[in-house]
Formats: sequence, structure tokens, C-alpha cells
Amino acid sequence: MDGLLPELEVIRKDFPILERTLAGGQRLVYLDSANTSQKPQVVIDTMVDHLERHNANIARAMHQLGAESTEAFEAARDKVAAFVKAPSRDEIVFTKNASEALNLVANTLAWKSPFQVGEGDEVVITEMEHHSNIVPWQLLTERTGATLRWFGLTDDGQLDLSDIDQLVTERTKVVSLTWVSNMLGTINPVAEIARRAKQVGALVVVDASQAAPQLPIDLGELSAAGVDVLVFTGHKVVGPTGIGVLWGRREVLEALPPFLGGGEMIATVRMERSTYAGIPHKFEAGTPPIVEAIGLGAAVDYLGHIGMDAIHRHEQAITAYALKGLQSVPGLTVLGPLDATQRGGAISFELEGVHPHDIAQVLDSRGIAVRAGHHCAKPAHARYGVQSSTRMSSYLYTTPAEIDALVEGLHHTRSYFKVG
Amino acid sequence: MDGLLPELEVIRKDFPILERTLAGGQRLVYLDSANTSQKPQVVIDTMVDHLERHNANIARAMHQLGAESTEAFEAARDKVAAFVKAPSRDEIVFTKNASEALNLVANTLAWKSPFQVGEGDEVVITEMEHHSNIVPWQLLTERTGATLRWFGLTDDGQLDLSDIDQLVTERTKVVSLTWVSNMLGTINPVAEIARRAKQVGALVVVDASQAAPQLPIDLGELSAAGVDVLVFTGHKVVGPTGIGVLWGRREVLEALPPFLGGGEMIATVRMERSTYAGIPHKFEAGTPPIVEAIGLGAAVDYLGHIGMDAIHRHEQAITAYALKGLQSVPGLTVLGPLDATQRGGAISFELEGVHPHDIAQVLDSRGIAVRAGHHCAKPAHARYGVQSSTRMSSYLYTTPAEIDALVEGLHHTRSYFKVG
Amino acid sequence: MSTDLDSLYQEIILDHYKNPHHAGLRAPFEAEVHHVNPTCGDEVTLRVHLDDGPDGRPVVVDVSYDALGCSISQASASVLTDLVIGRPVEEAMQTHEVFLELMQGKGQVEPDEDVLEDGIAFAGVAKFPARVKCALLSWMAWKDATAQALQSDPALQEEKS
Amino acid sequence: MSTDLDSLYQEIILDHYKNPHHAGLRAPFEAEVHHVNPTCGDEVTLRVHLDDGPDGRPVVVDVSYDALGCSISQASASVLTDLVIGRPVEEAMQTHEVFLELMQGKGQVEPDEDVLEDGIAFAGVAKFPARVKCALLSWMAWKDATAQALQSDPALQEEKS
Ligand SMILES: Cc1ncc(COP(=O)(O)O)c(C=O)c1O
Ligand SMILES: Cc1ncc(COP(=O)(O)O)c(C=O)c1O
Repeated sequence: MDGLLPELEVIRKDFPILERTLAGGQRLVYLDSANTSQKPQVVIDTMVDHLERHNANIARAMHQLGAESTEAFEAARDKVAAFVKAPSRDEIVFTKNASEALNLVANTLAWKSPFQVGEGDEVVITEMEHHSNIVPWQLLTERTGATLRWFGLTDDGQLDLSDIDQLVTERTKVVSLTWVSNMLGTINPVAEIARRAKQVGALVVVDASQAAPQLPIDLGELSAAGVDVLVFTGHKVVGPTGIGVLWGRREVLEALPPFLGGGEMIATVRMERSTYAGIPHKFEAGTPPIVEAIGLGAAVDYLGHIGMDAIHRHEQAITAYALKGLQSVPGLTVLGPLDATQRGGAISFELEGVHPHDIAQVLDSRGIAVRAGHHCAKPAHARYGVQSSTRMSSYLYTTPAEIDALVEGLHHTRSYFKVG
Repeated sequence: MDGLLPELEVIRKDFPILERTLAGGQRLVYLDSANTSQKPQVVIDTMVDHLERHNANIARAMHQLGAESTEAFEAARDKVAAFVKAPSRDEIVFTKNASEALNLVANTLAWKSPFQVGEGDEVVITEMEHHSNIVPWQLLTERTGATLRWFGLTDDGQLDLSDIDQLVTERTKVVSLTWVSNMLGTINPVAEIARRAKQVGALVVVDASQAAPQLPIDLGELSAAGVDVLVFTGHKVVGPTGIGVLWGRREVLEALPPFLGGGEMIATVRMERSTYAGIPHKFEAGTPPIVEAIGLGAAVDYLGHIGMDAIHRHEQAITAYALKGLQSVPGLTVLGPLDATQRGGAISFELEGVHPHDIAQVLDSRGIAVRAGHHCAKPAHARYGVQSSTRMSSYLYTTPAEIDALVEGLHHTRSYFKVG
Repeated sequence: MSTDLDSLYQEIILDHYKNPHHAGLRAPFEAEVHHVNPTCGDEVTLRVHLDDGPDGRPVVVDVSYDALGCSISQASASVLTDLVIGRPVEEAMQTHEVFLELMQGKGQVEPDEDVLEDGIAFAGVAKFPARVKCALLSWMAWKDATAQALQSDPALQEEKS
Repeated sequence: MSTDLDSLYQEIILDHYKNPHHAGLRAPFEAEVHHVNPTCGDEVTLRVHLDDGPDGRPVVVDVSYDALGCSISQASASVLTDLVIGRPVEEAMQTHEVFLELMQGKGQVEPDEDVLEDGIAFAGVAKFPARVKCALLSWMAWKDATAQALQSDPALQEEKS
């Protein structure tokens, strides 16, 4: 098969969990990577080495362990900055996950700054957002008297941009959208939309939670197009939980008021009043997720070593193969675009007569892990009139044989529930 | 020496970093545990086992790995609830650190709820707070038009409660204070202050970041006294970074509006409006720090196994020994109470004629790790007219011999800088 | 592997799933609730109709529902109605307790067929933590609706106390 | 171990620390800044007085300061004043660059005694990442103050451009 990672079996050996057997001696077939990715040994080892040999608090400690820990933490920031080609490493803020990063922006926009959102202002999102890119904006607009608006979706799973001129207007203060949909797999034209949003002076926020694992990111280009903020989450790029990334254009981060207060985010503190540190520290209150940032550094190094272009090609090859296999199952309908070159690697589908929970359960009894439910994208499900769906999602360690196992498992599911 | 942990050498073997040698072959003498504690092997191994064998996202995943991961995560909540004797496990919310927990409360109090803080309301803190329990309240009061007030300190490092009747009044909406000071070591009478605050109907928030590592916590008792919220941070109780704990009385957590939006904190999401999940999930937006919570569970189990009473006795014994040793150094002044039974194990001091940085540097060259600076407690330093101080802080693995090394190092520091 | 799956998807469950009893929404009713499983989006709208029994104590006259969900959640709604319709509220609540215990027993609780009838088929579900919520969705909705019905009707409430 | 420590605390540094040159705040000045090292609380208040030099280009006539901090930060303020007072701003800025490079060189940069004079004693500091900020505190303050002085004085600015 064209496009697969050449050393796939070697790569699989990097991921200890792939050796795992489940109930009944079944080998694990992990097809839930859009939910969270598995971790290579090097990420785990880097974290262990830190905890066993270099653990100390950062910035504040003057001793050798403190210096080592600080250096490792800040080196992780450099690695992440390089991974997304950030114009400046100071523009990389560590959060606990993508959700916190999105909330950081939405929450601070309620308070005084050149970007403050108030009565009469509008925030534009899309109907295919993950809840983490919906609820923060609902909270912001409800609390400030602003209005939330959104792009709808076309029947084939694309953003409906036909009413962009009605949606993105002089009243628009923020446009926030996902780059790659975690439900439909759709890849959105973020640069194009950013350019449009910039014409009306809106702040442009991109949720790259599903893009970062799969696509090479060039923030030089994206920021030139008008993207002001981009977020992603560590645990989906083979890093640990507890760590997320917010990139923000320097002028934006400098102008936003602080989010969380405390710890090292200050310049000076008096009881009456405090002043704040420069970016990125201004947004990193308290002891940051140190070992998690260091683990994430190892993770993006690992991905960079394999090459994001190669990973993207692999994902496309597997996705194309999966789309073909899935469509061979009678009664199966894929939600979202059918052209693998135009989409990410998460494929949600319905199987007539069998509820997603029941599909997932039968697959699980064969060792195949998929996700069933609304995938934190209830509005997108509602748009297509489905209450929940089954989702398979691959990653750099996924093999065609695993897709075969899934397809076979789906045939078996149909016969188990005696449909068709 | 009375009160030391009986199996101290065995306990030390649990902490791999204590075997570490530093530049020049020096053995590590780690006296910076109030900054962050070291991690026992069992915490590291638990995290590794999770990452290598059970890693999956929680709540949302229906497969075996998902069930294992969810069970481990929720079991960690049970362990933490037991560690602090929480009235209900649902009252335990996982955050990324203590700072986020404090900000969660301060931030949500700005919005509509029975506890909302507004114009004319007052928030009372103390002059010995860590920045993380100052800045969030400054942000809240500045943004809402409320007033921030605070308890001052007595010359011997205690809270000055003489004007409590002027400070805690009908206007007081929140009283937030630290249980144990990270700079002075002072143990505050939190139950007494909580009872007083309850008389005026104020919300009582306790920062237990320095208490949780050292004192047995009984939230049954504290909540009966009127404490509504208590927070601490994982990395100071031999757990990993990236995880903090917020305990809140059920009625309070239920009444507070959501903080971060997204992920599994919802009941249902429509584009127009969302409803929220019950506690604790309402406050856990996005993928939580899963492996970190599991690590914290192992950490509190470890502490519980040794026994918090025994650890407290050990800390007191070491602290008494250290206070005596430090006072043998000419020109050394301890900041804070001098009675070990009335204080925590962090001891800040000044040494005449040598700046804290320089002290820390000389000690570091002998492998001794202490903290130098303002320890995120600038106002308390200002209160005592010092710009920065040196702080030693012990923990359950600290030996009297390490205190001897510190005292010897301080004598050496004096001679190195030719003072006295 | 198939054995485990078969212990979850017992014939009884699949039968109730394919042919749910008492399905649909009917009047009269004193309370209607809408419950959602936030994780998967499964939903149930459920109505309760109570009335005084011969001894003056409230009786479950009807439970009607509209459920969207997996086989386990649909079958459990069906079994629920079989077990509670026509029973005194107090007795039905006890059955609820017994079912809850079974579900939360992690597969360690021996089901009592006299009380649970077809409900014993759910014993296997208790071994699948992720599915327990599915089985409990309509039971929780019923309890909620019944409490509301008792509260909203002072007559019923008086009788009860 | 002592060797390493001695490479940090060179005699020159300790001398400047005990007897700082040009200490205290003086008038006249065109700009005053207050810089803090947020980590440790070290502070410096620093004033700059510039004037036209003989060739019309601005010259650093005086730098005065009040510093609270460790030996490294105090000594570096003292050395700074020695190196920039009396020099054309442009030349002083170049010295600033050279000192910055030395400090950020992680101990790999060979110091140039012709340019840095006593400043070469700080070569050892570059090996202690936590202390680099101490050494740079007053230098950063000076750069900031000088920029402000140039900006606030149109005459000086014109000369410069
Ligand atoms: C008393 C006190 N409160 C709050 C904190 C903040 O904890 P964290 O940095 O983990 O948020 C600390 C520790 O730094 C502390 O000592
Ligand atoms: C598109 C998208 N946005 C945001 C998130 C939230 O990420 P996290 O849960 O790590 O905050 C996810 C993943 O769950 C996602 O797929």
C-alpha cells in the first residue's frame, strides 16, 4: 500500500501498549487515537528520568536540580515552538489541555483589554466544533451580552461558507473554529477564513487539537493569514495528559489580561496591587505541569523525527483504506467527507439496526477499541439527525491489518445482532 | 531523636532521586520540599504502568482500556477523598494545581450565583498568603468593584486577629487563608476563623498546599467548623506535577457557575445553550490530568500507609532540630514562630551580610538544595522588611544528618564570604 | 470471548430490545422527565401515572416512555415497566433498590429472580462498568418522575405519609 | 566543588560587591527605571544622564543606581557603570551586546578583556543559568533607561538618527 510509514513494524515496537492483550487473550487493536493517542517508550522514559533524577520546581529554584528542571522545561517550550514553527518561543504558553487553552482566551475576553467582548459584539464559531470550542464561547457571550453565531454544515460534511458575508461582519469580535473535525474528519480552510475575519478585525482562534497530530503546522504562514491563537492538546500527539499548548500572537498575548493569578505569573505583588510577568509566564500561574511539558517535548521530538509529512501520508493511506473497507459493510453510512485526501483520520459512521454502544461492545470483545457516542460534538450529530455514532481513528502506528480486523468485526456485529 | 519515622532509611530507599550525586560527586541533600516534594518509586511505577498498559481517555471510552483508565482515575478520586476525609467523593474536583483551584473559586464568584461578589462586597485574605491566594482575589475584586482586605501579621509571625471584628463583617463575602504558611511556617487557626466567618455568612476558603503534606486533614471536622472550600497541590504530597485538588462543600459546588467549559462537563449541548453535568464533572472540562490523578492516588496511598500522624511527628522532630541548629549560626535570624510544635516544616531565615542567592549558591556547591528568594510571598517579606530570604524545608525523608550538613554549610558560607 | 459477550447480551435482553413492552408516551400522567446519559447521548423521556391503591397507598398505574439508546438501555426500560406497573409505589421502589444493587455489584451480586424476574438478565451487565449507566438510565428517570409525581399531588403525598 | 564556586565568585566580583562604584542615585537624569527579578525579588532603580558628545553624538554622562540584591547583581551594576560612563551611547550599547553574549553563552564564550575589562570576571556566572538573570538585571535596566532617555529628548534623538 502506498504512503504507509516505511518502518511501521519498528514504530509499533516503540509503543509498549500495543503488545497488550485483553480479555480472552485478544490482541489490542487500538482505533481510538482521536480520543487519545498511545505513548512511545521514549516519552515514558523521559518522564521517568525526570522524576527519578531531576525533579525540582522550576524558575524559582536556584540549586542544581532546579536548574536542570528549569532547563528541561524551557527546552520543551523550544521543541514545541519548533514543532509548530512559532514565530517566537515566548508565544508558546503551556496549559493543562486544549480546553483550558480555549477557555483562557474566552474567559479573558470578558475583561478590559483592546479585545474585550461586550454587548452587541458577536462571536462566530461553527456547528462542527468540539464542546470545548462551543461552551467557552457560550459562557462568554451569555455573561457579556454578546451574541454567539455559527457557520452551519453542508450535507456532505463541509462548512457552509455561503453566508460568510452575513456571519462575519463589523460586529464580529472573534472567529473560532476547528482546523480538523474530530467527528466528521473535515479539514477546514482555516487560512482562508482567517483572512476574511481579519478584514473585519476579528480575533481568529484555531482549535488544532485534531490537526496537530496529523498535519505539519506552520505558524509563520498561519499567522500571516491572520490566525491569532492556535491551541492543541498534548495527549493526542503521543504526549502525556495534563499538558496543552496555546500559541498566541505576541501582541494579542501581551494585550489580554491575566487568566489565572498566582505563583510566577507576576512581576511584583503588593497587597493592594500586582504587576505581571511578560509572556509566556504571565499565563502560567502556579507550578506548571513540569514533567508533562517535558514529556510533550519528547513527544513532538519523536513525531518530528519520523516527520509530520510522512505521518500525514500514512494517515491518508490508512484513511483511504478504511473508507473503502467500511463501505463494504452493508447498512454502514460514513458521516463526513468520503475523499481521504480532503479529511483527517477520524471516521464516524452509523450501522443500520445496531446502536453504537452495541457495535463498540462487540468490537471490544474482539480487542478492537473504537469510540461510541457523540464524541463531544452533539451539535454536529444533531445536524445530521443522529444521536450518536461509532468512530474509528487511526494514527502513525495503525496497520492495514487492523483496519481489516475492524471491517471483519463489523460484519460479525451485524450477524451477532441478526441485522440484514 | 524522638519522633523520627522509625524506618527512615527504608523510606529513603523509596525515593530514587535521593541516591543522586551532583557536580563534584556531592550527595544530594534535598531541603526544598515545600517547593516541591520528591517522588517515591511507587508513584512513578504506577504512572508508568498506566501509560504502558492502560492508557485511554476516560468516561467517554466504552472499550476495555477505557474502562480500566476510568476506573483507575475514579479510584484516585476515592483515595484523595479518603486522604482528606471528605464527606463525599463527589466533592473532590481535580485541577492542575492549587493555583488553578483557588482561581476556579475566585473566577466563578464574578458571575451570577448565590455567592456572587459585587460592588461593595469585601473579600478578606491575610498578609502571609502565597501569591496564588492573593492575585486571584485581586483580580476578582478589581473586576467586580469589591474591596480586598486582609489580616496583618504580628511581629512573631502570627496572624494578627485583634481587628477581626472590623475585618470580618456583614460585608464580607469570602474569607480565604492559608492553613500553614509556606514562608513563616505558621499554622493558622483555620477552624476558629471559619466559625467567625460563618457568623457573617462568608464563604471560607482554605489553602492547604503546605498543610496537606504535613498534617492529617479531617474535612468532616473542618466543614462542620464552616470551611467551604479546601485546596492543595499534588506535587507537594509526593505526587506528580499537573494535578491539584479542590474540595468543595456540595451545596457550594452545585451553586457555583461553571469555570472552564467543554468536554465532559456538560449534560447536553446545543448551539444555543448547554446544561451542565453534576459535580465533580461540572468542573473538570476537557481531558483531565488522568495519569497525574492516578499518580496522586498512589501518592496519598503511600502517605496514608506511613501515616499522616507519624509524618507530622517526624516533621516536628526535624523542625525542632533544625531550629536549634540554625540558631547556632551567628548572625542568623529565623523568620516566623520559633516553637516547632506550633509551626510547619518550612523555615525561612536571614544571614547577616550574605544575600540569600549567595547562601543558596554556596550550599548548592555542597549538594544542599534550599530555596532563596521571596517564595511567592512578597507581601509577607515586605511586612518583615526583608526583600528575600533563604528557606529550608524538610519532609518525611529528611534526616538529622541532612540538617547537620545544612548548618555546617551555613558556617562555611559565612567564612566563604568573610562575614563575622 | 463470545461467552462474555453472551453474558451481556442475553436472549432476554435482545428480546426486550426488539419488542419493548409498554413503549410510547401515554396520558394520563402526573410527571414527565427527560434523562440523558451525557457520555453517549442516550436519552429517555418517561411518564409516570400514579393513583391510590385499594389500601389507600399510591400505586404505579402506568409508566410510558420514549427511549433512544442502545440495546441495554432500551431493554432495561422495557423490563422496568414490567416490574413496576401495577405495583404499590413502595414495593416498586424496593425493586428499584434491588436492581440498583445488582448493577453496582461489579458482577459479584447474585440476582433474585423472585424480585427481578426478567431483570436478572442484567446480571451480566454489571461486569461492564461502561454499560451500567445504560442499564440504569430509565430506572433513574422512573425514580425521579415518581418522586415528582408524589410531590406534585398533595393527595398522593398525604396518603403516603 | 570549591573550584566551581570560585569561578563564580571571583575576587573582582566580591571586590565590586563590597565596594560598588558609582552607587547611589544622582541628578540630573533624563530617565529612571525600576527593574525587578520576579523570581527572587532583586531590584534596581537606575538613572541615566546623557548629553551631546563633542561629535554631536549622545554620550553616557552618568549612570547612578540603587540596587538591592545578591553579590552578582550588585557587582554587575558596579562594573556596568565603569564600562559605560563617559562612553558614546553607541559604543556602550555594543559593550552591552558583548556582555549579553557572554552571559548567554553557557560558559562557552571566551570573554574579551579589551571590551569588558572587569566584566570578564562574569564569565564564570554564565555557567550558572539561575544566576545569569542576576548579572543581567542592571544591564537590562540601563538599556531600558537609555532607550527612554533617547526617546524623551528630541534633541538627543535627532542627533542619533
Ligand atoms: C501556601 C501555598 N499556596 C499555594 C501554592 C501554589 O501551589 P501550585 O504552585 O502547585 O499551584 C503553594 C506552592 O507553591 C503554596 O506553598
Ligand atoms: C477538536 C477537538 N478540540 C478540543 C478537544 C479537547 O481536548 P482536551 O480534552 O485535551 O482539552 C478535542 C479532544 O477531545 C478535540 O478533538
